[in-house]
Amino acid sequence: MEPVTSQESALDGQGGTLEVSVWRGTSQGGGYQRFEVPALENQTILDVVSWIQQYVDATLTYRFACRVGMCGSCAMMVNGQPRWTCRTHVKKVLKAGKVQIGPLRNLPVIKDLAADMDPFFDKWVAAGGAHAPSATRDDPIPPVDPEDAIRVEASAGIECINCSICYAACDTVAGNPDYLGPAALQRAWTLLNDAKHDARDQILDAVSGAGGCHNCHSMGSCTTFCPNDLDPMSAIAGLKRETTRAFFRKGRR
Amino acid sequence: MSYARAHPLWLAFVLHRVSGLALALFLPLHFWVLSLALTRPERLDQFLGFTEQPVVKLAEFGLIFLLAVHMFGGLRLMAMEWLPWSAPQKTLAAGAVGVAVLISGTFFLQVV
Amino acid sequence: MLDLRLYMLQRITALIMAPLTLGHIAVMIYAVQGGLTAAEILGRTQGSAFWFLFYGSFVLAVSVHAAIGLRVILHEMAGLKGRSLSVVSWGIAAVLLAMGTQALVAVTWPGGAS
Amino acid sequence: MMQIDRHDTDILILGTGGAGLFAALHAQQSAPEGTKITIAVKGLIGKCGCTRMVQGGYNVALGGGDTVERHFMDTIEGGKWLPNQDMAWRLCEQAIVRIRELENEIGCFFDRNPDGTLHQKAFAGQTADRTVHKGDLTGIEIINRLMEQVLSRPVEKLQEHRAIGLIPTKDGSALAGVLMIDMRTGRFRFVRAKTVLMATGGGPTMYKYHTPSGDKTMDGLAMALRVGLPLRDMEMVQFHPTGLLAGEHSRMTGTVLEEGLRGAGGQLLNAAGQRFMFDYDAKGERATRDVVSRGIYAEMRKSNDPDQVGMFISMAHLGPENVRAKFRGMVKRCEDSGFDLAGGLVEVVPTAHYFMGGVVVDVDTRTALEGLYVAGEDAGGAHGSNRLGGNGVANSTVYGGIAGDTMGADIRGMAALRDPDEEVLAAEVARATRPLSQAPDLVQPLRTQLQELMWEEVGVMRTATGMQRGLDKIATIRNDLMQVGVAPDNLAFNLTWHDWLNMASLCDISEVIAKAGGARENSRGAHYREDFPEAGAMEASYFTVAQKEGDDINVTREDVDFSIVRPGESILPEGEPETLVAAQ
Ligand SMILES: Cc1cc2nc3c(=O)[nH]c(=O)nc-3n(C[C@H](O)[C@H](O)[C@H](O)COP(=O)(O)OP(=O)(O)OC[C@H]3O[C@@H](n4cnc5c(N)ncnc54)[C@H](O)[C@@H]3O)c2cc1C
Ligand code: HEM
Ligand code: SF4
Ligand code: F3S
Ligand code: FES
Repeated sequence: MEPVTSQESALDGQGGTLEVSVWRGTSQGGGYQRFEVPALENQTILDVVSWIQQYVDATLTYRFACRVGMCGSCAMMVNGQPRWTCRTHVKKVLKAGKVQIGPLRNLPVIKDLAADMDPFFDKWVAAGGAHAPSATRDDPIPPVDPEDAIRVEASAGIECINCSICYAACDTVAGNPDYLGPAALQRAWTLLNDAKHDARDQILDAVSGAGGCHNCHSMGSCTTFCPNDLDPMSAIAGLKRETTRAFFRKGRR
Repeated sequence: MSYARAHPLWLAFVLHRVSGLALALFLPLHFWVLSLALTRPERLDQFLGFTEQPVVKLAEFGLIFLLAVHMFGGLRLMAMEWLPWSAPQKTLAAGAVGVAVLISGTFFLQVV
Repeated sequence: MLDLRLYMLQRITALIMAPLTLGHIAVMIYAVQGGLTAAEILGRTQGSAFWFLFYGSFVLAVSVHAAIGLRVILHEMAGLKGRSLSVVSWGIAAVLLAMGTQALVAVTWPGGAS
Repeated sequence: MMQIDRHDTDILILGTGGAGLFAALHAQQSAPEGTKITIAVKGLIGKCGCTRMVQGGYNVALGGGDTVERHFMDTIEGGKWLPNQDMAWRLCEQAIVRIRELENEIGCFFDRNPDGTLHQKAFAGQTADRTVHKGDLTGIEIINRLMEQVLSRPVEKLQEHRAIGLIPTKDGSALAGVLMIDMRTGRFRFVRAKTVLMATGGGPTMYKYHTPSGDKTMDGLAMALRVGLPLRDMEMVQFHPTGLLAGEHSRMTGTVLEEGLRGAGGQLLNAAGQRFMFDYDAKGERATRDVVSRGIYAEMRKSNDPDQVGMFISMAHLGPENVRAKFRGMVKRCEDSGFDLAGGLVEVVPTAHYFMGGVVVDVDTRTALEGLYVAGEDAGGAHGSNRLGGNGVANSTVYGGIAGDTMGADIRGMAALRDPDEEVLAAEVARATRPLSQAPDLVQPLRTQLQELMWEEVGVMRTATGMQRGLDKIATIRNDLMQVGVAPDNLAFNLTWHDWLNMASLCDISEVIAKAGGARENSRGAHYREDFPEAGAMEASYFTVAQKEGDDINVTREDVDFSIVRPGESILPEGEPETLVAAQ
């Protein structure tokens, strides 16, 4: 990533407008439509999309909430790459004054740039991604050594904002609709390493089925594109390692 | 769109898949040729003679090269999956294997 | 469509094949360098229990390994799934095993062609 | 007229912030077997709202010298004696249970000390290290874990369903259900429920600079106002001193640069490159939010260069590498939008952050309307005139849980669903469809005008004349909005229609803010009157209550009930130190 260190105009020599193609359509199909958008300083892709909806085409649909990379609801394909649009500066992606924006890959489209994220979250749950308590609100909070190797491993993926960018980047997901995908598996890995989690054996089962971690080809696109610099690929490798270990412990089942 | 994913790990995956696929297509052929030794020895000799031709020879060696690529790729993959190395270590290992493949490959091609 | 069992099978067969492949390549280099002819090679392998086991395990392993590998590719790139995927995968394994066995016999059975 | 889908449930929850999600979990635990629970939310479950955006953390007294009493006293004094004391007490007391629930049952990872205990730090205005956190992304951790729990339970999920009207029964004695728009299809859906929790999270996004997420537009309070409920403390808008200034067209503008930057020694500079905060307060940049906000605002006024809007935050003197390491997330966020926080200057402005005002509720979240409960930022009372950093998410999770428990218990005594007043239902549909029969026009310029005027006239510093001007302008803008149309041919996921509805809610509540601001003739906490700069006698503290009567908004004053502690007194034991926080 090239650091952006100054505030100079994003668009020197672009003649003041951006040529933006935006995907329009529904689950029934659609195509790209071109818009001219005034080029401004400090402009993000989300700003570009918002401007089109607010000033040119009132029916353009997209999704955002937090505006600062915390909620993970604004991800789209920008020039073919999955990105969080609220934190993607136009300058970073502009190619000869042009940019192409489409709905997130590997998920059904609802309308225009808004994808249906349900399959992503269904898989999050299917991977065993919800904490199972080993204590109650009446018990004291257990001490946890922050330097403990297992806690460090668990913490590595904790800051996932479930933006689905890794899911969109992964070609295995594209080819294998049952594959749980990087984010859900990373969550499973975190829970497997969470000393407080009470259903650790179930996790190994949940990630060993037909859509499980063993489908991952270590393509690493998840890790390459994660906007939060998380590393789902290594988390998935961890799951493969633990399931392999369990396989030899238990013998063939 | 493919440039979007053109990063080293993805390319390694593609290489592994292409080599695996090519091997899987080539292997039955190889088996068939060998089995000629049993059924029609003279055809085998013919064939082996045929393989002396440079083009065919190159193809054969290409396939052996593929086998090496696929094998090292597979070993790299299993190392990534099972050995709890840090990311830089894995990159190093993959790099080292890549270099090894290259050297052994060229060496091999030189010998024959 | 890989579950833990297929995954393990594919990795185990890969691990079996790795030394075998290296061995095979080494033999070939040695043979080519030594200027051995096909007949000379066959003369050494035919009737040898060692080479029978060597190539036999390779044939077994590769049939399983390649069938699983192609199964994944067929699912991801050709959209095959369910029964048809299983049938095709088993078919591939069977064909490879059959052809491999034939070659194995030719190369290592005593009294094969020389 | 548009067709309305009818739908029934037992317990309906609006919103999936800390309050909504906790209510769903607790309702499931406390309601009788077979109770149907439905969650309806304007965005995606757990991905919208402000709880997710919580950075600093969660206030809870967990010993080490800190006590519920101390937390309570800080809350009352921070709120300048205006909080409802019973609510504040319950907040402080239950926060302890809730944090254990979050750690033990929900599975949150909060940061630890080397000895394994929870790490706690102090926000400005606290007398103990009290704030539990997960780095500076505490909200993501809390909401992700809650979201998983709710997603994996058999709760009915109506995502991208926007509530637009609370529909009472014919006699007006109780709530029958909620009218919403299924945003994805653009169709109306009326959901009947025995109990409804409103947890739509307020959100002062009618200001030119604001921090809350884009889905929050005061819909809940506007609905409560229309159904005739009393709203309290409506003049109390908290400004965060350091919002990013990235230009009017950018959604990044107004988003928070975290408090910790100033805590760590960050300096505020004016255009001439000089520090100015010591002109306003002896604590300089480390003074409380309201003080620093006013300092920046006053300094902005002095500047007469139209191209120079905000002030600057500077960190470079602490060493760019050091800053980069310590505030990695913030530095990266600024970098993504084109600013160099570690080594350069970043332009900042005060930004509307939190809304202390809200619906009048009792300590069990019940409202004056049977069947309606309110929790979280939509409910008024717990914070008085100022919310302490870290009390916001404690409030929403504590009271969300209480709401779930209360609804689960109350529902046992409610035999049947209630039938709606069809006239109100039709009126609400007519209100929402109004723009669809008018000539299409742009909504955004009106939003810009509203935000500009609220910032100028009803913002960080207020006067009677300014607020009156503000009221006039709000009326004009509302009239203009009523003339603006939205093309009706494609209502599926039509954001512009929702922008129009957002504007309607914002106009309604802006008016209440300005009126309540006029009714408070002193300066307390977040509310600062240049024409009444004194705080007034604490013993004579009153809070404002706004209610709609006919087409008018009436604002009255009610005396604060000092049910636990009186001004000048303390419930801390004799001889307790003033503060437990080591001086910086
Ligand atoms: C940037 C930022 C940082 C903060 N940091 C802290 C902090 O460090 N510590 C702290 O204690 N507090 C902090 N707060 C305040 C805290 O976030 C809030 O006090 C608290 O989270 C509010 O919770 P809630 O559940 O009431 O509302 P929210 O979490 O905002 O949730 C509201 C929900 O209602 C939904 N909704 C809105 N309108 C409708 C409608 N019409 N129909 C259906 N659903 C609707 C929304 O989509 C959302 O799901 C911060 C706030 C912000 C903005
Ligand atoms: C010699 C040692 C070998 C090793 C170590 C090895 C290793 C591997 C591994 C680890 C995989 C899994 C790849 C993934 O999941 O992404 C794989 C896939 C595959 N292998 Fe091998 N293999 C070997 C030999 C062979 C041979 C001889 C063939 C051909 C007959 C073959 C054909 C395949 C195929 C078709 C795949 C599927 C590729 C894919 O999924 O992309 N392999 N191999
Ligand atoms: S791992 Fe990264 S890319 Fe994937 S969902 Fe989480 S934050 Fe997004
Ligand atoms: S991109 Fe996909 S294949 Fe594995 S390493 Fe990441 S999940
Ligand atoms: S809008 Fe929340 S991550 Fe972009």
